[in-house]
Amino acid sequence: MVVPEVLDRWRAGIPQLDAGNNAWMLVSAALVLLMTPGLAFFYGGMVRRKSVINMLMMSFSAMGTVGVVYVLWGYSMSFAGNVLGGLVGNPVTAFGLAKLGLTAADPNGLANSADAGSGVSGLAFAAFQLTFAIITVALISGAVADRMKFTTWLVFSVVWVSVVYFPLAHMVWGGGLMSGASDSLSALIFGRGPGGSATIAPMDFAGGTVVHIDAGVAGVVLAFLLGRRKGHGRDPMRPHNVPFVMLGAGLLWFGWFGFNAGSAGGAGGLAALAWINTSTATSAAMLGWLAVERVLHGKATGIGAASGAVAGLVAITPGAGFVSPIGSVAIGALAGGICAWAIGLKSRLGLDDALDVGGVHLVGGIVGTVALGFFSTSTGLFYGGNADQLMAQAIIAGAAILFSGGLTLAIGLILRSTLGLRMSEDEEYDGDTAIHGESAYDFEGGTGIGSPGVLRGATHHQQASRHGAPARASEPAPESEPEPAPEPEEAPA
Amino acid sequence: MVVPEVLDRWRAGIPQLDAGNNAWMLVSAALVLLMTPGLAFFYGGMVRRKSVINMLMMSFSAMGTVGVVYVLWGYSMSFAGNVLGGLVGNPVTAFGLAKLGLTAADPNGLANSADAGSGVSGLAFAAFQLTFAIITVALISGAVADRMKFTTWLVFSVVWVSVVYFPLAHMVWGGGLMSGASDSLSALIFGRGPGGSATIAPMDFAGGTVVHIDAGVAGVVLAFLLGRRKGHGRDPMRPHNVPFVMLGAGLLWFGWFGFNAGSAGGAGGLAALAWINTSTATSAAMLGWLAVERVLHGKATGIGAASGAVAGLVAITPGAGFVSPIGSVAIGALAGGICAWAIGLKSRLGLDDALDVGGVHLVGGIVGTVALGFFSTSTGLFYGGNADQLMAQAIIAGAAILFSGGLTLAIGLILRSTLGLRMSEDEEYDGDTAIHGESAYDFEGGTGIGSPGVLRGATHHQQASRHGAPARASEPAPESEPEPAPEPEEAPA
Amino acid sequence: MVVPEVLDRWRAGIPQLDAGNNAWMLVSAALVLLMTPGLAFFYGGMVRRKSVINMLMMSFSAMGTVGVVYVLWGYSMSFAGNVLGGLVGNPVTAFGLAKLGLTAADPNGLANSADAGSGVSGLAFAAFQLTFAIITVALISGAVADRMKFTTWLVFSVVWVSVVYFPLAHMVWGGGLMSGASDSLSALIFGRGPGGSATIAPMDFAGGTVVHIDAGVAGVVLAFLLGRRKGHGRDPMRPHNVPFVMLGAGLLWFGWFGFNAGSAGGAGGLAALAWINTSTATSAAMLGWLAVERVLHGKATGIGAASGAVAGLVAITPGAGFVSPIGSVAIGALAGGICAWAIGLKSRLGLDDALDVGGVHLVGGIVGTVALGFFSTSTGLFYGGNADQLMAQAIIAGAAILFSGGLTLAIGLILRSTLGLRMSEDEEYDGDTAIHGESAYDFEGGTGIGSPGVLRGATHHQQASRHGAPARASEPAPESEPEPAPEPEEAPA
Amino acid sequence: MNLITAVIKPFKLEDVRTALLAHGVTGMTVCEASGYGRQRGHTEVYRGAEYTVELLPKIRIDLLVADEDTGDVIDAIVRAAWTGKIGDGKVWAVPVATAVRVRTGERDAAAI
Amino acid sequence: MNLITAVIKPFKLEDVRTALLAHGVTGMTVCEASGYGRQRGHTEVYRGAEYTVELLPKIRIDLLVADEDTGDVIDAIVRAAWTGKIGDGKVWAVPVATAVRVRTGERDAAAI
Amino acid sequence: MNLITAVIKPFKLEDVRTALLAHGVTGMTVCEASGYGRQRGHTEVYRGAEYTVELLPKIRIDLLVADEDTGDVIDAIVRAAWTGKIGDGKVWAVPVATAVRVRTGERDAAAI
Ligand SMILES: Nc1ncnc2c1ncn2[C@@H]1O[C@H](COP(=O)(O)OP(=O)(O)O)[C@@H](O)[C@H]1O
Ligand SMILES: Nc1ncnc2c1ncn2[C@@H]1O[C@H](COP(=O)(O)OP(=O)(O)O)[C@@H](O)[C@H]1O
Ligand SMILES: Nc1ncnc2c1ncn2[C@@H]1O[C@H](COP(=O)(O)OP(=O)(O)O)[C@@H](O)[C@H]1O
Repeated sequence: MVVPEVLDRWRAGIPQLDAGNNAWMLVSAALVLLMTPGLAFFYGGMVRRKSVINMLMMSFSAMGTVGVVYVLWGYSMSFAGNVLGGLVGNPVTAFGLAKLGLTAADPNGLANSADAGSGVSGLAFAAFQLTFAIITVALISGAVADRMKFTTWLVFSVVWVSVVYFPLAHMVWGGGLMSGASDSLSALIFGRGPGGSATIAPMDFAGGTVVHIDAGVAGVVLAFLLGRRKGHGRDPMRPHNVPFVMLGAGLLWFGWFGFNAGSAGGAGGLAALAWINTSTATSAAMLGWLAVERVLHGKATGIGAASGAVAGLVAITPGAGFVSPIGSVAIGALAGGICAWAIGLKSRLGLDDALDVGGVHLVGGIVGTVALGFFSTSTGLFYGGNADQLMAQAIIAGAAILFSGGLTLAIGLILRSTLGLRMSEDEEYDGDTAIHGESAYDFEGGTGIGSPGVLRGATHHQQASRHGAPARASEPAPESEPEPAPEPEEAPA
Repeated sequence: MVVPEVLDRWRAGIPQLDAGNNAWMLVSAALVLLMTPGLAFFYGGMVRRKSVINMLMMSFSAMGTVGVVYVLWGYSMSFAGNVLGGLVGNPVTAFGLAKLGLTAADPNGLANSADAGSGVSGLAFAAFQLTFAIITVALISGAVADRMKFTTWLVFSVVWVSVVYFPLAHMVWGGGLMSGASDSLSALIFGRGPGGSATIAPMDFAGGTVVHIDAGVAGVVLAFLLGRRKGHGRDPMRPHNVPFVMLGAGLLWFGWFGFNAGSAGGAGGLAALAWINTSTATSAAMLGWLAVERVLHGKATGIGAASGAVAGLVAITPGAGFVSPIGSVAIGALAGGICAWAIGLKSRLGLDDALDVGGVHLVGGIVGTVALGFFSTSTGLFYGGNADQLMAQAIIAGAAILFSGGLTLAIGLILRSTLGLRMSEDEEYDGDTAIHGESAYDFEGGTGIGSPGVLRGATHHQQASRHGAPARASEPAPESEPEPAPEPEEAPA
Repeated sequence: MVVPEVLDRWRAGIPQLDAGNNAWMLVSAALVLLMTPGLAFFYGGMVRRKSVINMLMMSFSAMGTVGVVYVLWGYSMSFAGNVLGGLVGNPVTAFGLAKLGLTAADPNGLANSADAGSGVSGLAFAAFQLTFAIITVALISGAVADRMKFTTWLVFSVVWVSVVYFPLAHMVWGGGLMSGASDSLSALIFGRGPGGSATIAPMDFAGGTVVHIDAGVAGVVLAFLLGRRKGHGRDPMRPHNVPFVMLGAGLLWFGWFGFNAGSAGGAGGLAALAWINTSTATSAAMLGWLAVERVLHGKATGIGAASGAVAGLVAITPGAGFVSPIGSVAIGALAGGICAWAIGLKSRLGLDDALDVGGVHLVGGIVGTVALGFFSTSTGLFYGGNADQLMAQAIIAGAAILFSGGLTLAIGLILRSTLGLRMSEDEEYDGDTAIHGESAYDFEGGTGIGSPGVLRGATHHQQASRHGAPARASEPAPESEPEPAPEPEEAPA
Repeated sequence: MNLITAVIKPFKLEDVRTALLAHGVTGMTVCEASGYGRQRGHTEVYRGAEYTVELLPKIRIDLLVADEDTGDVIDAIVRAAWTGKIGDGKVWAVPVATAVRVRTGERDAAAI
Repeated sequence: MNLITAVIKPFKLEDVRTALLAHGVTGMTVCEASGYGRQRGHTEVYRGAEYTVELLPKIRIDLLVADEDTGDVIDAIVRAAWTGKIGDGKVWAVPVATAVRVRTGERDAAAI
Repeated sequence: MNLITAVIKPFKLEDVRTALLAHGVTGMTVCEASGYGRQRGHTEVYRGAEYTVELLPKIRIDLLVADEDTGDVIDAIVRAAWTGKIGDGKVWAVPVATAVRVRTGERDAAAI
């Protein structure tokens, strides 16, 4: 029974679990976790056949490294205490999610929950945040496709998330410099209201700055440091699997409901608003992208539909809970159109941002963040507000760009001169077989043939020697007649 | 804290949020949204390699167009007011989801929520309904595969959803003609009970008529208007990617829990019953289809398993909350078997319903709708009822067929003589490359080779000219030795 | 309105629905259901192109057979009553989910719900459990890949789930021999506490024994009975589609949140803890596997990342709610490393456990089960406990191995001498085309060509004859010029 | 004996095979190929970059025939593969020194 | 010098290669191909429609050999590729005018 | 007339084509192939088993040329395909008895 306990605990002034809100946060966390495999396919389909595994592995390995780092010091650096003048939390305070544990007295872990007010367990809040850290790192990988050294990527993921992401999350969501708190930039610029907090607070509902601008800038900086892919501008580097790109986009759209509507912190009306706006902006952005593509190139493409959807998801992220459905249509359409145009910029800059992390996440993140100056139903210019919100949004976007850009540059330079950023030429030419010892597909092998993989002529030394059998036994393998002599494959009698 | 507010608001007679139910509706909406990409793969795997992108794009573009249209006038036409004698809602009343917005007094948007009684935000209800409109349109695309003009499809999706789907949704779920309301067909035929509503109300738990019969008929009509694919009856038009078909079926099954159990409007026992029945009917239908296939053709196929599952999902849709688990097994098995047989009909009719929208959604929808006359645990013949429910079900199915068939025919004829329904012959022969300027796969390119895509011999004019480099530079691209001279790809020092 | 009812029912001592918890169980059930298609892709990508459909079909068909069987007698055998001295429930008592139905007095079906205490509908509990039974059977299929007779697999799935799985579920979760109940093995060995139950109860949070050890042993036994694949140890049997393997791993990870966090039985802090631990252990196991691989073979592979993730998911299953996040990192890392090493054992044993069901599920399940003796925060050796828990864990693992091993051997021997376990040689050589009459991919067909599928030269007798047209009409199919004469494909005027 | 090689448009394979059957030719070996020539390819678009795909899909047929049939068979192929539009392809013949049927060890004419 | 072309059953490639190695032949070029012939294909089913797939997967090997080795190599291939069942394939030889090894520019016999 | 066949490294196709264009050769037929030879393949790893992949991807070009151009065209191909490393491939020429352009029925020299 729920009610009696709840009433008693309520009377005793103890935070109480709200199973509905907590369930929503757990679901949202799972949805956001799924976004990273989704992203892996969105990116993986866009590269050439020879490097799809490497592309997938950059996302999957981020799930490995960041997933561990987050519970160790990541949560603590984001949400526990304050060091370096509010720049970052204290990595030790809640190391290993200390203090969020369940106890007999607090069986749902609400005591130190950042979302205790809506009855969400501190562990559920941490779970949700963990998934954000993972995908932010994974997003970067699109810019460095096909050429970043894999071990360096692993190290980069750990360093970058610790030095750039956790502090930024702290500054924006942990009550730091880029929030509306009393010692924030906004309070400095716009003054403090009666409660002490800034009169105009920057708005970022679900991570336009922390996630998208952040990752977008990092991607651009790394692409710059890495240089262009071999053959860039000469070889066609067409997507090898458009359906995978669209599968990825579908999973991202699905998962993004957790990302945005989960950022409401519970399952109330605000979550519903964020849900609707997320979907609507995405739809509109897809149409916007396709329209621009049609005008510029004569065709509306599948990659365009997928990219447009992602651009819309990015752009609505900062405002999902702050705009009206019609506002979200406008933001989506704008973002789709602008990003479809912006992906052309990199060529002019001579930058090989391979899968357009800059054109989609950085530009889309900026569009969405700044658009709130116009479309925020509480403070936007189109809703009777003045230009303050617009300014606040521009400032937060600019600050995120500088912060992420500068630190990523530093990290990148250090890694370049220590581990090396770029893979060997062999690895770059050969792709997956050289980097991961694997090729993604073996469609030739075994097309309904007795002895499959014939066109690979492979021997497997290891297994063969384990069996003590000669590596290349030439026993006959007739197509469809019963064996005269008993074969080694036969089952024990 | 939740409880105090809730108690106060309850005492004040104000609708209160139920976070559990609201969370369930948000989750369900996300699940249903995922069904459309799922469907895209279910369909996309079944077409030939040359047109998989076009197939995917018909579903994705419906997510674009219908997603926008729904928040503009779709919700309003479905659920706001009454015009044309109860045929449809008023598109203006709740344009842009007006009246569902959050306010300080009603922070969860319950005031105008159709599900206020179960504490579900009006926006969550709208979100859920939005996803139904999208998938209904997307379902149609299977019938027109490989030959419908893409721009006409975009226009069709907007017109059809507005003229056919929203009115039907209004009539069945918005208290209109095909509901059990006092001015409905049923009330006319079966008389009114004490409360004024029909003594026998037609049953459609989650959209057997509104979604499946509706889309099924529309698909058949369009296939008829479009004519057969080039090469139909001569060329083998085999599925190019059976695993994609099964992936799609898996995602549909998963998403359908939102579709059916979400149609309970909350997360209570009814939702659990719908969940179980959805799963069970699907399992049974898969077995039913495989059995029929085995008998007729000697083999149980993967396409058959996927198709059977979808047939079961369709057939249990109208009755998910009205039958017992054992009833659902029976309905599923019946639907699987009947649909496996029904897909043969189109050949006899000379109709090229390419991916069997008629055989699966129309037939499955009818089976499921009519089966309630027997299996409804409250009124079915097998549970002591009389034939009234059966009649009511037959009437609702027939009415939906006539309504959707007639209007789709009209829309199709108009589009045929204006924009044209059918793509050009070039587009039909070449598929994706002609329609979308893309080919789905590039497995040849980059098989571990320095210069990938060799068998395409492509030059990219645009990028090349942007670099100011000659289109076909013949710089050497050695396989694995360090470059003697610095290459343009090198990173900045 | 929710509250008034709830208060009234609470005062009347009637179990009440908790919509939040119930929603979470419905979501969790859907997530676990998705794991089986996920597993199908995890496995399907690992086999050769020629048998991917057969691999997918083993999982999908388990969704068919077990999905039906569960509602018929499965739930009843697992959770209703006791027969054979507590070895199993009574298959008749709750046949067809009798007694879980909704009534006017109990509209949410709580009366006979095993989770009534947390306000979860009995049907939701059954739905959740149903999905466990399905995936357990599907897991086994990896061991028998490429050679088990398909009809025998269908029969096996029904028999095995009934004879092995339901009893084991009853013994562990239904208060039977392997639980901590007063007549359990543990009570016998460790004595009974004041309440009558065992002083040391074996721990299995979400199915380390019932699901993973159980399926792992069954797979090994079947692989032994079946014998090795034709060409084993000679032909390279490389994965034909590594991205599918990683897609499957992604879906498994996502779905496993339902599996483990859903096993909390509600959406409270325990579910949140299980969520976090599930994610963290998986991340750590991926890293562990990749590290071992890197050391042993010089490369970190995509298959390794996917396999490591699954090993982590398996290993954290028994302890998800019993260990701390740091404990979960340790368990994950251990499991990843040990399983990466354990998959080599089968070659030494000459066993063709094709996709390493033993190396991953059996070994991972044992690691996770036994690790609780060390890492359980309540009773583990590392947290001040004594060795009792460790012993209890070893006993439960051993008992599960013996129980599943013995019965699977018996079933397998009977099936071998009746239906036959192994497919015909033709089927084994040709794979899908012989077994299911299908080939998975047709990438040659229709590469932007008018008449696709040319390299198959297929005629379809059936369709052709239905049209009454000659099977191989040689009408010209010009590439892109308008037809002079009206074609049969033309639309009706 | 000659080896006739025909490079044709893919959708003509069925017609060519039918024509060959009419000449009593039942065996042949077929490959996918791509061709450069006068016929132009198509353009693809990818995120703002346009690619010209110049290689066109073709089918290559290899066929052993007796000397006396060579002329007829070539004519039959040419007739069946003809559409009159650029890109119809080429057929050529090369003299063969010896041929063997693996199954029987039969040589030359008997091996066809 | 001759160009030997062998069309064989795919699962025989390894055996043929082993046999060739025994003859000192280490280089060859291999393609996937499909064959029509006396051997029959299989049937596939798709939603109630049955298709007969008549083309069968084959492997095509092309191999330059010196005149004096031609007979032996053909025999070796035939022996290794043999199963005795329909569809074992064909082997034929065509005289080559000239051959070059790209890397060294060596000609004819030296190029093999 | 001769049929020149070139087996080259895949990434050299563009260079070879450019070189051929410079010689006025515009038509050719191209296939994917795999080669065994002196060049070594790579190793793949799959769950603890290591595989040596010995076949290497190659491109096969078939090209009809007039007798008088044969020498030049071979040289042009060899020059363009050259990297100097093992595995650069082979080029060979076979005399052709007759050739036809399907579209026009033109024969021999005119068919090229
Ligand atoms: N010189 C050649 N040698 C070999 N194949 C050729 C040659 N020229 C053309 N082809 C093949 O013939 C096909 C058709 O040639 P193309 O010049 O496009 O048309 P047409 O033969 O009708 O003039 C090409 O795609 C190519 O495969
Ligand atoms: N006349 C031919 N020219 C070229 N290839 C042929 C010819 N006849 C058969 N083949 C090839 O040889 C293969 C085997 O031929 P088939 O007639 O099936 O068996 P067999 O040679 O054992 O009688 C065919 O699949 C085809 O690839
Ligand atoms: N005797 C041969 N006949 C046909 N093709 C050959 C022969 N020898 C080599 N090749 C082809 O040439 C390619 C390169 O040969 P390889 O021996 O590796 O290098 P190189 O020619 O530089 O010595 C091989 O991959 C194969 O495709």
